[in-house]
Amino acid sequence: MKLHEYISKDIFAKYGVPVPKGEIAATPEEAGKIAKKLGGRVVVKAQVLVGGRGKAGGVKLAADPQEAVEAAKAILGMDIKGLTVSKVLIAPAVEIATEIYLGITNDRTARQPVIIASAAGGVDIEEVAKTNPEKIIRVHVNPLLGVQDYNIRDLAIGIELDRRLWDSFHTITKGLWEAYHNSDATLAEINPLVIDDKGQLLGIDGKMVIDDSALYRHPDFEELRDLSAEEPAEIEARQSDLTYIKLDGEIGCMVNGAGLAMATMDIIKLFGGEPANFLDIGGGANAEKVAAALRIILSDPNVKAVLFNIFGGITRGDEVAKGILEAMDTLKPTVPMVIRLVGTNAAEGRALLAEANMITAETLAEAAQKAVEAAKGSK
Amino acid sequence: MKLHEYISKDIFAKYGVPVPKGEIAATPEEAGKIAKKLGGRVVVKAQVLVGGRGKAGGVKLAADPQEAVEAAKAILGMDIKGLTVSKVLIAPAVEIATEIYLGITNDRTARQPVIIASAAGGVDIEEVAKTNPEKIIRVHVNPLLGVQDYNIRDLAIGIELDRRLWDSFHTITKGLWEAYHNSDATLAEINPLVIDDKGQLLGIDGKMVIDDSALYRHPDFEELRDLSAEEPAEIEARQSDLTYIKLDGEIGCMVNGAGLAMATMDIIKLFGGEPANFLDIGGGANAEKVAAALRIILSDPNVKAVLFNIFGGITRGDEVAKGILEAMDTLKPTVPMVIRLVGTNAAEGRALLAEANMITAETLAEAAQKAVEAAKGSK
Amino acid sequence: MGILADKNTRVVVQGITGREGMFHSERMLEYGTQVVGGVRPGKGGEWVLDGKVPVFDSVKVAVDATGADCSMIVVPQSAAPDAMLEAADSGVRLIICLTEGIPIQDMMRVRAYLDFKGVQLIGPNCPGLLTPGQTKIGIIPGDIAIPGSIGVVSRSGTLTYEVLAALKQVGLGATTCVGIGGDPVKGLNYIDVLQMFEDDPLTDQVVMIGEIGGSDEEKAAEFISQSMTKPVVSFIAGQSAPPGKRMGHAGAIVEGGEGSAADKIAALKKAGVQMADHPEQIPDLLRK
Amino acid sequence: MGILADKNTRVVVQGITGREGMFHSERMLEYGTQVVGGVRPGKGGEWVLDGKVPVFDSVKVAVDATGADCSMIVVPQSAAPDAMLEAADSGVRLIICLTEGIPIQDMMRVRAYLDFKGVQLIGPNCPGLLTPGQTKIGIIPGDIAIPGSIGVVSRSGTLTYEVLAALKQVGLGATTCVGIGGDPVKGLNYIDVLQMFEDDPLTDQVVMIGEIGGSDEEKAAEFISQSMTKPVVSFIAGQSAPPGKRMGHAGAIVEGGEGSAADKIAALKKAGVQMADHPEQIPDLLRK
Repeated sequence: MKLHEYISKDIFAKYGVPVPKGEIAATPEEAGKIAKKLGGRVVVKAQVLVGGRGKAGGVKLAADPQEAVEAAKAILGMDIKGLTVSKVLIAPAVEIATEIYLGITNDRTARQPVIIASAAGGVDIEEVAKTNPEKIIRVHVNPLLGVQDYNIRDLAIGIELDRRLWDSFHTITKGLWEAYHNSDATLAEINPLVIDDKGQLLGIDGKMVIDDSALYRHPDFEELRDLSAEEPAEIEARQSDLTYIKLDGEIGCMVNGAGLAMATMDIIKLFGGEPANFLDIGGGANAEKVAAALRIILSDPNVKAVLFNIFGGITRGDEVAKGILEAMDTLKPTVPMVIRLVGTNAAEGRALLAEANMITAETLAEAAQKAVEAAKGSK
Repeated sequence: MKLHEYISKDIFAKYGVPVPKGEIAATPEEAGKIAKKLGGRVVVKAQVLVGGRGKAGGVKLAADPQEAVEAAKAILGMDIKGLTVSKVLIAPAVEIATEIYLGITNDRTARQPVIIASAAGGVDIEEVAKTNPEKIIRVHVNPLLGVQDYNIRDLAIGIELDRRLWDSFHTITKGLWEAYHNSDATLAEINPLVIDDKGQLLGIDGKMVIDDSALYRHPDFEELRDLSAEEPAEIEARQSDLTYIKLDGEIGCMVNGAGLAMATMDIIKLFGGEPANFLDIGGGANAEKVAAALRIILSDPNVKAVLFNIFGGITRGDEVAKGILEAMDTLKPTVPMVIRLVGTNAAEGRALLAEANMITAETLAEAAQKAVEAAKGSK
Repeated sequence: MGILADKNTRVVVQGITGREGMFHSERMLEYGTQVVGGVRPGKGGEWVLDGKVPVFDSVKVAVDATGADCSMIVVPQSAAPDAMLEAADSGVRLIICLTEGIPIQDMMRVRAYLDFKGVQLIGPNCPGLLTPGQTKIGIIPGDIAIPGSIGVVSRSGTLTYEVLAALKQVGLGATTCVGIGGDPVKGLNYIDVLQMFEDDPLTDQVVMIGEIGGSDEEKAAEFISQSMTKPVVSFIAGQSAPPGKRMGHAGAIVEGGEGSAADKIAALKKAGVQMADHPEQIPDLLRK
Repeated sequence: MGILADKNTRVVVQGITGREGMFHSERMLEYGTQVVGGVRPGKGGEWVLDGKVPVFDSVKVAVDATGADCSMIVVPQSAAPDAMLEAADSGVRLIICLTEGIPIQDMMRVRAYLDFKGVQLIGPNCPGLLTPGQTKIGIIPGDIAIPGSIGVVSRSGTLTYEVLAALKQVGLGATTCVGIGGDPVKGLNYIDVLQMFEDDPLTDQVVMIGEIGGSDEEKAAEFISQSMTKPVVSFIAGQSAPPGKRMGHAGAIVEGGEGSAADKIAALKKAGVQMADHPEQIPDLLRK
């Protein structure tokens, strides 16, 4: 789960990272008031959970409160990569001398957290990683030890940071580590961490991504979730504990298991169709969950046929069949439905479905072919 | 550094261990007021940093405030194993059904913290350890992991604790662990941890010992130090960063290094003398420290002779000689002094001391013999 | 005899009294797996599954009483890290953790500790393993595979069943099927299992099933080209998936590439691996 | 050539710019020890000791630049745990930590990590080691010992010097003298060093110096009786000491006995060790 810039920076500040004291506004008037309170030049920044807002015009400098109102007016409501801006952050403008990158993430290969720093921070950091990899310093942290002072010194040495800033860099990196660790983040990033015109380190932009699997112990984050950044169907799916991603095709898919769901999409494409979605009902799905899944699939008007591919393991064929029958009773779908049911309690499931008007298939290839044909027929 | 019962229990309570809510009194009147406030039967307990106070009469039950005043009167000022009682703890009396032992200490052999529990808690726990070792359950904690839930379950299973108390035991053990870990304790102990007449777990007596080496990061503990429990000379020694233990003999010793100090005491005894003290001036001792050490040794009226045994390594012979000369200038000692100076800068040191009226020796055996003779001569 | 486990493997099930624990333990008993005990703190002394399996309060007690050498974990998400650490300290040599949704920072700590103790882990969030005709530890349906000479390793769940069933359809069987799970930090990885199959005299060919994301398949490709003599057939799921969600700059810097199906397929082909277009094609690509 | 270190051992000194760091590094250089670098964060690039020794900002940088394989630590108490962990990650194989006063809980964590990394530690709170005629790493005065065939291991500081000087007095020399330090949790213990002396072809006899407290000497006695063929002579300091301060019940339960001199002497005698009444008697007890 991604956190907005202003929330991430609030968390960083709580752990001792110096950040410019900004406030959030949802209207141009609020933006003007905040700018007045802050005094001096401010920066007005769109709060959207997507990168590249600067290039999209979502960040503007304002010399006075009136300009801040204008800037907020321009940015609020703006569409950035499909997301509508509903909030802006107003913060004092900072004179930037140097831009540093500082981030912590999980290195799955090393199975350790890794802290990454670069003296060439800023928006082009990924480009730097490709063209000048030696400018990217990585320091791994043993997960049983947590960050140690020498880890932080290794970073400061690596980016050749001015020694007068080592103490401040230590405080910031330690704070960022605590934010990362205590929040169960998969990413905690300050970019840029600037040296301002007074020679002080200051975190200008911040980003955090929280491990979805850890949200059960961070109910406070769940409340902060920005639903505007998600498809309504995806939100509904998450509430039913389903994984759903909307795509552009015409064949709706309901599969148990992410790998099999992707393989099902692949084979639909192989036989000339286009999947309308990725949908994993997970392991041990019951009738209720299956009904919710079908409702979500059918809410997509592009769907011309639905393919069920259920290989029973934890999931039981009879439970899935019951869910399909229930959902069909309520939804009365008009599109053709192709079903392939194998594995645990598949026979019982097939028996239940015998009365329903569904196309059945034995193999995955057969199921995909029939779904593609059915979708063409129902156009 | 040992902490008093009431301080230990305050710390435990901070970490969620249920303890009877008691208060501390320095006079019988205060004790009466507290007993009145608590209501009902109370227990009046001497706060001394030594075991066996119960058997010494330092713990009394009182049925009402008047009895509490009497009990406090009897206990305050009492001498328990050489320590004078200056404070009593007044706490509600608890009906005890079962006594459990629960303690955490450092197992130096395993190089891990170990949690110890026994269903046969109470004052005779050490006896239990000898006669019924199977009743003592030990669970080691990996120092890189910290205590885990299964560690605590292993303890509860081991002492066959009523399952209804597992949750409460978990909270208490976790709290005790945090007290131990966050305070840099070498011992955190609840004995007894009782099951009261309502079937609840309650920590009746508590003890903590803090790692002296870690006090630098716990200035709050340093303020709590009970100087009444220590010899004034030992306090002075600690303030000068010296290790001094008063003994009953007549030959004062000043040695660098604990092992050599003990070996020096041993050889004094071997040649028929008795050491008056253990004193380690540590490594790299300077003149000032040496002067403080000599002042402490000479403050003991039993001292009939002083033996200096300095083997220079970090400690430099010339620095030691300077300190001795300075101290002799101020103190004008009347007892004979035997000095053996070898190792780093020993020649320079010997040159400095040549004018002072001191008996010199080459070997340790020679030094000890001369000190024993000198002490006999000066009686 | 398969790699990792055979009919002599003695299994305790942590979380046996839960709904899934009971369901799958019963399937395992039916299959012939030696489920010698279950663990549920606070329920030690009870017997479950028609009185066939004793329940213990801790893994240590269970191992002492039953001589188990393997633990299967089906406890809830929040209890799983503790359960793995407990198993690691109990004396079992192999842990199979089915639980999904374990936070990655927890898993990094657990894995570091398990490495320290020298205990093997399969999973978490995995279907477990199946040694056809001998033992199944996990949730892979037993009737979809027959004994044979093919080693199967996969980080997908039901997709693996698909492949096993397709093999059985044409009379092909497996030595062992290992579902390593798809979590970013886990126990055994492709390379570990590929090495075991390479060393196993009964395994003639290997099927490796992968999916998009991460770079495990690329690393496996490198390993195959350098260290494997046995033929490998593979399928990568997710060729039709849109570019995945990104994890900010640091993720891209650390992972390097995007973990796309195209990259993985190219790497495996270069390593001499035969690639299937869809799972049911796999039997055709195996040398008969 | 001694155990653990010889004239080819390349040493970096962590904390070289401090008072003690400078003093002892200079003594070590005089003795012939290869002090190839020093570490002091923030002072990298400087040169110390008459321009003979370069200073680096980190151990890793120092090791990369100098090829050091050993680090000696003389940093303040509060910086020492970090310094040991840093050294363990830098690639040196041996760490000698002189710093005293390190909290025991810190040391338990550090030692667990060092074991995990497979790095050897001597100390903390120790005088270090001396391989007479070849190298000294630590604070043992170089001129009090000569090369010979006796291995010396001790957990005391100056008492060790006493013994070395007594040996030299009668013309006896040492292969290596290891001061393991007296802290409750440390790196190498008696048994580790005794095993090295047993395995060392140049060591004929061993002197072990102990003191009251703990049970390390008792464990060493057991090891000697079971695993050592070379003669051992020992002295235990503290026979005249009053019973030590107690650590509450838990300490007594864990440690068992009191660690008295009498217990230790009895255990060592039973193991066939020759016991000296005082340090200067040791030379008489060695086989000439």
